[in-house]
Parts: sequence; structure tokens; C-alpha cells
Amino acid sequence: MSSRGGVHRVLPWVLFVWMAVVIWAAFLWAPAASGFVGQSSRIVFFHVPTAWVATLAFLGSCIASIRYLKTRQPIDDIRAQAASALGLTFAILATITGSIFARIMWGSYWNWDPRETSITFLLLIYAAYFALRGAIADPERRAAMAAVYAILAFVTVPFLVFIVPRIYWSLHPDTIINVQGKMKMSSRMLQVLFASLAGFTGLASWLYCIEVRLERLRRARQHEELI
Amino acid sequence: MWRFLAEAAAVFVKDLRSEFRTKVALNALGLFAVTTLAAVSYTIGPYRIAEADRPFLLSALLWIVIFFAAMAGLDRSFVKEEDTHTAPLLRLSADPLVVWAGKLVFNLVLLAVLMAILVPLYIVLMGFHVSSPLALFAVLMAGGYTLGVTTTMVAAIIARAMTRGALFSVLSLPLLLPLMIFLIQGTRAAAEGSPDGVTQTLRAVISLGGVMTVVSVILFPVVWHE
Amino acid sequence: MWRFLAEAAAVFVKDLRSEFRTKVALNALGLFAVTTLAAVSYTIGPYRIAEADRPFLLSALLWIVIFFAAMAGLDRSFVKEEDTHTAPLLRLSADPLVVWAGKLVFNLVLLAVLMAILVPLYIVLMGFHVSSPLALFAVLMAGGYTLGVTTTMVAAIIARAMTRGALFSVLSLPLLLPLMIFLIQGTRAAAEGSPDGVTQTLRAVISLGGVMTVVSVILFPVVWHE
Amino acid sequence: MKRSIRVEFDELAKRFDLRVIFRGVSGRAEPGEVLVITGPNGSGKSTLVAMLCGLLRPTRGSIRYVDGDDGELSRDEWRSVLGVVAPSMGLYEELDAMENLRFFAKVRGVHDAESLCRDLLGRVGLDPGRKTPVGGYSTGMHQRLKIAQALLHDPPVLFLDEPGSNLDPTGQDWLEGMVLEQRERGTALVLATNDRREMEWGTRHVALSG
Amino acid sequence: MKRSIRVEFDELAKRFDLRVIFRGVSGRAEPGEVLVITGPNGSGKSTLVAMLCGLLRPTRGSIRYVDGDDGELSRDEWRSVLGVVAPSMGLYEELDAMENLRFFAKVRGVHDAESLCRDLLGRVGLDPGRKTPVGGYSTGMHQRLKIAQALLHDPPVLFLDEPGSNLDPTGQDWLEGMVLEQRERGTALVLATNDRREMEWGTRHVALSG
Ligand code: HEM
Ligand SMILES: Nc1ncnc2c1ncn2[C@@H]1O[C@H](COP(=O)(O)OP(=O)(O)OP(=O)(O)O)[C@@H](O)[C@H]1O
Ligand SMILES: Nc1ncnc2c1ncn2[C@@H]1O[C@H](COP(=O)(O)OP(=O)(O)OP(=O)(O)O)[C@@H](O)[C@H]1O
Ligand SMILES: [Mg+2]
Ligand SMILES: [Mg+2]
Repeated sequence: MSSRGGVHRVLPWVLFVWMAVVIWAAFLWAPAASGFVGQSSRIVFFHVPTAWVATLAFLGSCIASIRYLKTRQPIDDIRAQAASALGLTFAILATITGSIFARIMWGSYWNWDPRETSITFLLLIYAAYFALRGAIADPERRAAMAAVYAILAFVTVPFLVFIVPRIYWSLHPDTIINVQGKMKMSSRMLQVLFASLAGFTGLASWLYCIEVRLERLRRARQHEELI
Repeated sequence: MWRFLAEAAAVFVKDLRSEFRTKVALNALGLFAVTTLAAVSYTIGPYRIAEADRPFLLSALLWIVIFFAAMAGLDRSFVKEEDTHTAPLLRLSADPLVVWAGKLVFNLVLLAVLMAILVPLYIVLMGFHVSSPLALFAVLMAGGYTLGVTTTMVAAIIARAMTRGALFSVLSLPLLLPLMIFLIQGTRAAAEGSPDGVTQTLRAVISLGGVMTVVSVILFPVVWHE
Repeated sequence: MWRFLAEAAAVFVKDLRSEFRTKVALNALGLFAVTTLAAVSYTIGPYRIAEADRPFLLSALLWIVIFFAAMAGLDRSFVKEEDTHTAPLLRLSADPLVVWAGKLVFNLVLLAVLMAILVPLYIVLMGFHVSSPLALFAVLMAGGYTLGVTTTMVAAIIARAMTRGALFSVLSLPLLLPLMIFLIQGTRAAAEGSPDGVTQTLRAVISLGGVMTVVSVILFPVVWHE
Repeated sequence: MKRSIRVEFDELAKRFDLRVIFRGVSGRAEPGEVLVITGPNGSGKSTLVAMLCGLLRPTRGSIRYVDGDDGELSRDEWRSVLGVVAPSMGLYEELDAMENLRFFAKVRGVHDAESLCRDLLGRVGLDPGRKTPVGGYSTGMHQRLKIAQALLHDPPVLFLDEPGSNLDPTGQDWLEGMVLEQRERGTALVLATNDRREMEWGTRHVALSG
Repeated sequence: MKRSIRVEFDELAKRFDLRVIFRGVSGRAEPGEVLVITGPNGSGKSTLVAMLCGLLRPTRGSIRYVDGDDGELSRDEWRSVLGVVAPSMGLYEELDAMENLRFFAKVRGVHDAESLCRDLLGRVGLDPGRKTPVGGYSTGMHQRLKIAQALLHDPPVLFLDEPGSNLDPTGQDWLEGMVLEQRERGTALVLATNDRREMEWGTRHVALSG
């Protein structure tokens, strides 16, 4: 127990150093990519990881929801809730970074690019998820209904992320590993990008653990107040 | 199998009878659809939109009206079971999947009635030129089915919540958005007579509908018994 | 007079409470506005509408959305009183006009909140250029009021149609249709900055609203008491 | 002292869709008396009560509310002098008990609603502080709340349609006490019931034949 | 002969929103016996019945349906062996009596639904030919129809939550006869009631304290 607690105390510092290095590398070590206005390509190191983490969090919320429906343990509901909240937050960050990016690259903050719109709807879906939670008083029913909705939401996400942008014409860059399987970035850029991806994933996991603990405490306190 | 169908038919007939005697859902849905359609066709008129824009714009408008009309009435069957306290007895008497199937068919029939009235009217009033009516028909069928499956599931969820009116649209619309995009593209393709666009849409819509059906069949009993 | 207002306020507060039991659910209303709007702007947005078509297309869309919002929330208040059998006690406790006023205010407040969120967002998201915002504001106010009065009456009629046959709600169609047409044209005039069109609309809408108010005050007690 | 109001009805008949429920029913409820309406299920007791409240129009016959001093009341005035408990009338299930009572108190223009409602809830054995929506109340608790609702404005005419249904024995005893107290205070009571014990509270009777 | 099914429950507890309604309630209903559940209004009788039917999840404790011959039934099988009458459960008000019964018969897969439904309506004293929607039925007629609904598939387990409420004296006598007959035919009955007379029909008792 104590050694585990020790690891838990050290990890955030490791993460802190890692992220500091990533930020330094993103601005000073990696070269600016060709084909981008000025130094703007550096935003990729933050934009892509936030989008990635959001997707990961939504996946996590879906998995936790399925588990909840199987086990009916409140902890799984807490996990699903925390993951959705995290996903929502990072999706907002991806939108903001993308929007800044868009202003520089395409000339305006909002272009009705399919990526922009599909992420808007991702945001709306998970906002709806929390509206649903707010509208059901009974904790067990709330958990079950929210879990079902999270699963439904995750069913539509692939359509939103993968198919819709391919139907509409888009300004947005292809996925990194595109149809031809070619990497379009320089190796230094890729190194920083992957380091950043790892860093953001770590950051998100940390936030997730905190949120889960917090929510457990919140519920426990509510319990006490009402009794 | 036969037994399942007979029981689902009983649920469907029961809902249809009740609706036929009160007509609340039909009124809500029909009133919205007919009013918007008539108002839009009168103000936008058949001739004003630039020729090149027509297929897309008219497809988009058509689906906006259909989706919004669906939002106005399709949650009724579940919400009413809860409001009038008939749900518990139904839970104790019928298999959950029978209930799901019966309500789904009921919603599909409502949608079919809506479309059967709305679409021909729309085509005539708006001067919507459709090159391949058969393709349009296929898109409408597939789209109606997927719309029905998704809203039926969401209706089952919100029936157990406290704030229903706004929540139904809030929960359904974002889920339905990809569908709406596909359908608009497909309708446009049908109007312009491009078979490729139509098959692409049909593929996407049908797979979405298929996935939703499978997920509903798995999850509906959970929602229903909670 | 004060007493009338206090009683109507009680009906209003009661409806607000039962519709928005939890504070979080109130956010659902904002979310509803945003979702509806996003659904429309997403489908139409990426497409570049020809400059000349914009004013009336966008005006028509705006009113479709508002009308939808009005229908989605409003028609339930009376239907629910009948479904859950709370109507008889309300009939015995409250003055009919108090009930009417309370429900009307509830509907108007809902509409006002929705419009306050919807319209600015719509203008920004759709790039709707409005030449005279003040005129638009006037059209929205007058339109919102008249729409609210009309849908309140329609909702009461739909609720009674459960016992009286569906014919009634067909009768509300001729009420809603001209209103929608006026409103779309007035909004277009406001967007294009033609004062004549706006005043003409305002005159029509306000007189329609006035007539509807008078008719409601006279007819509501009849509809309400069987 | 509360107003003394007498409810008289004469040669009432009711028809639903060509089916005659009853005809030629007359009677009256005097202040300080209990008019008991009896008859088998479906004989028209509740229909008669609804008619006397003004919720249903009689097919034939007349109903008069007579104030001891001022003569006859107009139909619009009936509302303010009567209270009703009936199985077919529901309360707002999303609201809690206090919110329900407060609402009815306000639309009836009752003064000092807050303390009055608290008081009444205590009297019928419910907890005014409880925030459970009425939809989650047990049937007996529901019935108690309905009775509280009817007594809110201390009406001179009280219609009780199966008031004791779903009440536990303690509740039924309380109800009996309440009816006796109302009689003494000069309320005109109309009681429609299937319960043998409740029938005995009557001072006048109308029997419907079914 | 119908199946013999025993319902056992052990250490049941129910909490709504952190409010404990009851805890540690155990008992069983044997075929041919009547388990009576008593307790004041709001003590949890109906909640217990709903839990035994499978409509509500117990917060703690277990419920078992045991078939005399084949052992325990799975939760999905409960539905087909039980019938329920409860005040909180409504029928379809737009449909008439026959349409209601026919619907429940069909979703339960009952054979010969038509003649059976007619027969049952006659037994509970309703007119099968009557086309009035159930929303226009009197409360007692409504209650009779609910009882008919519960007997439709001749279930081996019968839950009766205040079955006599709103019934006229004749109806109550009929109900007593029905309960006795079901006992003789080996049905396991669970009766939740506030009525002193009905309490005496019990062969086992569970008292909730409230
Ligand atoms: C508001 C505007 C934007 C939004 C909402 C947005 C959103 C997203 C999302 C959701 C992803 C993840 C996609 C996936 O996982 O498949 C992504 C990836 C990416 N975005 Fe953006 N983006 C925006 C603007 C931009 C701009 C202007 C650029 C550069 C010109 C850009 C470059 C990229 C790149 C390079 C990726 C990585 C490709 C991949 O792995 O999929 N984005 N963006
Ligand atoms: N809205 C209606 N439409 C058609 N018939 C109706 C309507 N309301 C009542 N009835 C019929 O009128 C008759 C009397 O009903 P009522 O509710 O008055 O009976 P009741 O004496 O109160 O019976 P109970 O003891 O069961 O309460 C019944 O046959 C009923 O079906
Ligand atoms: N959905 C719910 N939410 C909150 N509380 C509930 C809910 N359902 C029941 N309760 C509470 O549980 C308690 C028991 O209710 P129940 O209906 O079981 O009582 P009962 O013994 O059947 O009473 P009665 O004799 O009045 O029928 C009550 O205090 C009730 O308010
Ligand atoms: Mg009655
Ligand atoms: Mg009970």
C-alpha cells in the first residue's frame, strides 16, 4: 500500500516534467512544417492530442457504461460519468485549438468544415448525456439510462468522425496515417507529436483518477447529508 | 417466432387504436408538418431559388421538416404509458422485445403516414424535380426506418425521466445528425439522378439503421425494466 | 386585478415546476435551442446559398425552428392535465381565465427564453445579415406573442380533441398558416431593410394577435369547461 | 362562522351516449347534515357528485346552491364554496405535497397559505417537510393529501366521493372524526360511498339503483 | 391442475433516495395459502408487492419463485406465472373492456382469448358488449376489470394489492368467494390490504411497521 502510494505521489511529477519537455520541444525543438502559415503548424502538437484524448475518453465512457449495465456497481457509473466529463472538456479544447488553427490557415474561426461540425455534434451529444443525468432523480435509474445513452452515442460517433467528413468536401487534413499509408511529417515533428500524445494521455488519466475520487467523495457526502 | 409477431402485433394494434381515438400524436406531428410545409412553400415559392441550388436546398428543407415533425410526436407512445400508469402492467404482461417491436412498428407507421402526405405535397408545392423517384422512395424508406429505430429508443429513455418535452429533441437530434446528413445527400443524389450517391447513402443509412436495431434489441430490455 | 395576476402566477409557477423539476433540467432548454439550431445550420450551413436567396430562405428557416420550439414544448401542458386527470380539480379550483393566462405566460416565457438563445446564435452561425435589427426585434416580439397565443389555444383544443374528435385541430391550421407566412415575410423585410414590409407585417401580426387574444378569452372558458 | 349553504337538486337525469345512468333523482344537502349517496358500482354516484359540483351538466333537472341569507348562488360562485375529494381527480405527481397544496391555496386566493398548508398536512398525517414528489406517495398518502386539498379553504359545501378508500384503520377513524366536526361547524356534506360503515354517518340518503 | 409455485423472500430491504422504507422482511407464500401483508399507509405494502412481482429491485435481500417439481424459476419466467391487481397500475382508458382484456390475453399468449375474455367479464359483473372506453368506467367497474385482467391466464401466483377498494358490498362478497376458490385450486396468494375484513382471509401474515 505504501509503495503504491509512493508511486502515486511520484507520477504527477514525472508527468509535469514530461509535459514541460513536450511544450519546450513543440515550440523550440521541432521545425515548423512546410505548407503551413508561419509557425502555426506547432499547434498540431496540442490540437491532435486533445482530439485523441477526447476520443479515448468517449471510448472509456462507453466501456464503463457497458460494465455498469453488467455489474450494476456504482463505481462503474462514476467512471462513465468522469470519462464523459473529461471527453467533453478535451473535445472543447480540440475545438478551441482547431478554431485558432482555422483562423490562421483558412482565414476564419468557423468555416462549417465537416470536422468542425462533427465535433460540435460530439459536444452536443455529451452535453445531452449530462442533461439526461440531470433529469433523472433515482440514482440507479439515472445510471442505467445514462449508460444506455452513452452506448447509443458511441454507436453514432464512428459515423460522425469517419463517414460524414468523407461525404462532405473538407479543408481538414487527412488522418496522419492516410489512405496511402504515407507519413507526411518530418521525423522530429513525429517524435514530438507522439511524445505529446503520450503526455496528454497521461495527463488525462491523472485527471480521470482525480475526478473519479472526487465524485466518490461527493456522493458519499451527499449520503451523509441526507441521512 | 409466430408467437412473437402475434404479440408484437397486439401491442401495435393497441397503440394504433388508442392513438386513433385521441389523435394527440397525429395532431402534433401533422399540424407541424403541414403548417411549415405550406408556409415555406408559399413564401419560398417554386421559382425563386437559383436552379443550381435547388436539389440540395430542397432536400435539406424536406428532411428538416420531417425530422422536426418526428420530434413533435414520436415520443408520445412511451410517455403516455408512463403518464397514465399503464407501463407497470405492460411490463408484467409482455415480453420487452414484443413491446419494443410493437412500438417501433407504431412509430414507423406514424412516420410513413407523415411521409406519404408530406412528400408528394412537398414535391408538388415546391416544384421539386426528382430524376429518379424510385431512388427517392428507397432513400425515404431507409431513412424513415433508421429515424424510427433511433427515436423509439430515445423515447423509451426519456419516458423514465422527469423533463420530457425538451429532452426528447436534445437527446435525439445529435444522434440523428449523421443520419440527416446522409439523407440529404441521398435525396439530392436522387433528385439529380446520380445512382452512385444514392447507393452510397443507402449503404450508410442502412448500416446505421442495422447497428441501431441491434443495439436497441440488446439495450431496450434494460431501459424498459429499469 | 392583483388577485387575478397572483392566481395566474400560481398556475405559471406550477407548470414551470413540474416541467423543470431539477435545476439541471433547465439547462436542457438552452441545450434544446442550441441543438435545434445546430441541426439546421449544420445541414444548410456548409452550402453557399446564393446571395439573393438568403433573406427569405433564412427567414423561413428561422421561423420553422421557432415554430418547432413552440410546438415541442407547448402542446403538452393541456394534454398532460387531461392524461393525468388533474384537469377536473383545476377546473373546480381556478377561474378559467386564470388557467388560460397562466398557461399562456408559461408558453410565452418558454418562447422568449428560446428566442433569446436561438436568434442571436442563428444570426451569427448562418451569417444572416439583418439590415434593421430593431425591425427584426419588433417582428420577433409580435410574432412570438401571436404564436404563443395561438399555440396555447391550439393546445387546449388538442387536449379536448381527445374527447371531441380531431376536427378541431384541423381548424387551427388556418390560424397558424397566415401567421407563419406573415412572419416569414416580415423577417425577410427586416433583413432586407424595407420598412414598408415590416410595418405591414407588424400591423397584420399584431391585429392577428389581438384577435386571437380576444377570441381566446371568449372561447377558452368554453373549451375548458367541455 | 362559515357561510351556510344548502345544495338542492331536483329531478336530475344523466345520459351518456343514449345510455341513461339515472333519472328523476332529487334531494338536498343542508348545512350541518350529511347526505349519503349509495348504490352499486356504476349506478352513478360519482356522476351525481360531479354534476352537483358543476363538472358535468345534467341532461335534465336543476341544481341550486342556496345561501341561507342571500339567496341563490350563480354557477360561477359554486367554485369558491365547495371542496371535493373524488377518486377520479388527480394531483400533480411531479410536485411534492406542500407544492400541491400551496398551488391550490393560491389559485383559490386563500390567505396565509404557507402556515395553513403545513397545518393541514400535519392534520392528515403527512410530513410537510418531505420533498418526495406525490407520484411516489402510497395510495393512502395520496388520499390523505386529496382530503387536505379539499379542506384548504374551509368550504361550506364538501363533496366526499369514497373518501375512506385506501386509508388505513387509523385514517378511517380520523376521517369519521373530521366528518363529525364538519357537521358541527355547519358544513353541508355530500358523501358517496360503498362502505357500510361510512353509510351510517348519513342524516339523509339518496339511493341509486344501478 | 395448475402449477404449484411458492414465492419466498428473505431479508428484503428497500430504500428510496436514502429513505429506508423497510428492512429485514422475510416470508413466503405457499400454494393454497394467503399471505396477508398489513401495515399503516406508507409502510411499504405496495412496495413489497411490486418487488415480489419483479417491478422493483430490492435494495437488499432475495426473492425466489420455486416450482414444486422443477426448482427455481428465472426472473424472466416470473412474468408468465403471476397475476397482479394493484391500485397504482392503470388500464388503457381509450379502449373498452373487451379490447383491454383481449390485449392482455394476446401479449400473454393465451389461447381462445375471445371466449375467455367474455366469460371473465361476465364473472366480474361487467358487460362484454359495452363499447364505453374504460376511461368512462366508474372506479368500481375499473377495479373489477383489473381483477379480470389478473385472472386472465389463470396464474399460479396472484398478487392482490387492496383488491376490494371501490367495490360495492356485492363485489366484496364476490371477491371473498374468488379468493377462497383460488386457495382451493392451489394458487399462492399475496394480499396487501388496509381492510379489516380482508385481513382475516390470511393464513400467514407479514406486518410492516411504517
Ligand atoms: C475548428 C477547427 C477544427 C476542429 C474542430 C478540428 C478537429 C479535429 C479532430 C476532431 C481531429 C481528430 C480526428 C480523428 O481522430 O480522426 C483532428 C485532427 C487533426 N487536425 Fe483538426 N480540427 C480543426 C482545424 C484544424 C486545422 C485548421 C488544421 C490544420 C490545417 C488541423 C489539423 C489537424 C491534423 C493534422 C489532425 C491530425 C489528423 C488525424 O490524426 O486525424 N485541424 N482535428
Ligand atoms: N364519460 C363517460 N362516458 C360514458 N359513460 C360514462 C362516463 N362517465 C360515467 N359513465 C357511466 O356512468 C355510470 C356511472 O358511473 P359512476 O362513476 O357515476 O358510478 P359510481 O356509482 O360512482 O360507481 P362506483 O361505485 O364504482 O364508484 C357507469 O356505467 C359509467 O360507465
Ligand atoms: N418512487 C418512489 N419514490 C420515493 N418514495 C417512494 C416511491 N415509491 C414509494 N415510496 C415511498 O415508500 C413508502 C411506502 O409506499 P407504499 O406505496 O409501499 O405504501 P403502502 O404500504 O402500500 O401504503 P398504502 O396503504 O397507502 O397503500 C411511502 O413512504 C412512499 O412515499
Ligand atoms: Mg364512483
Ligand atoms: Mg399500497
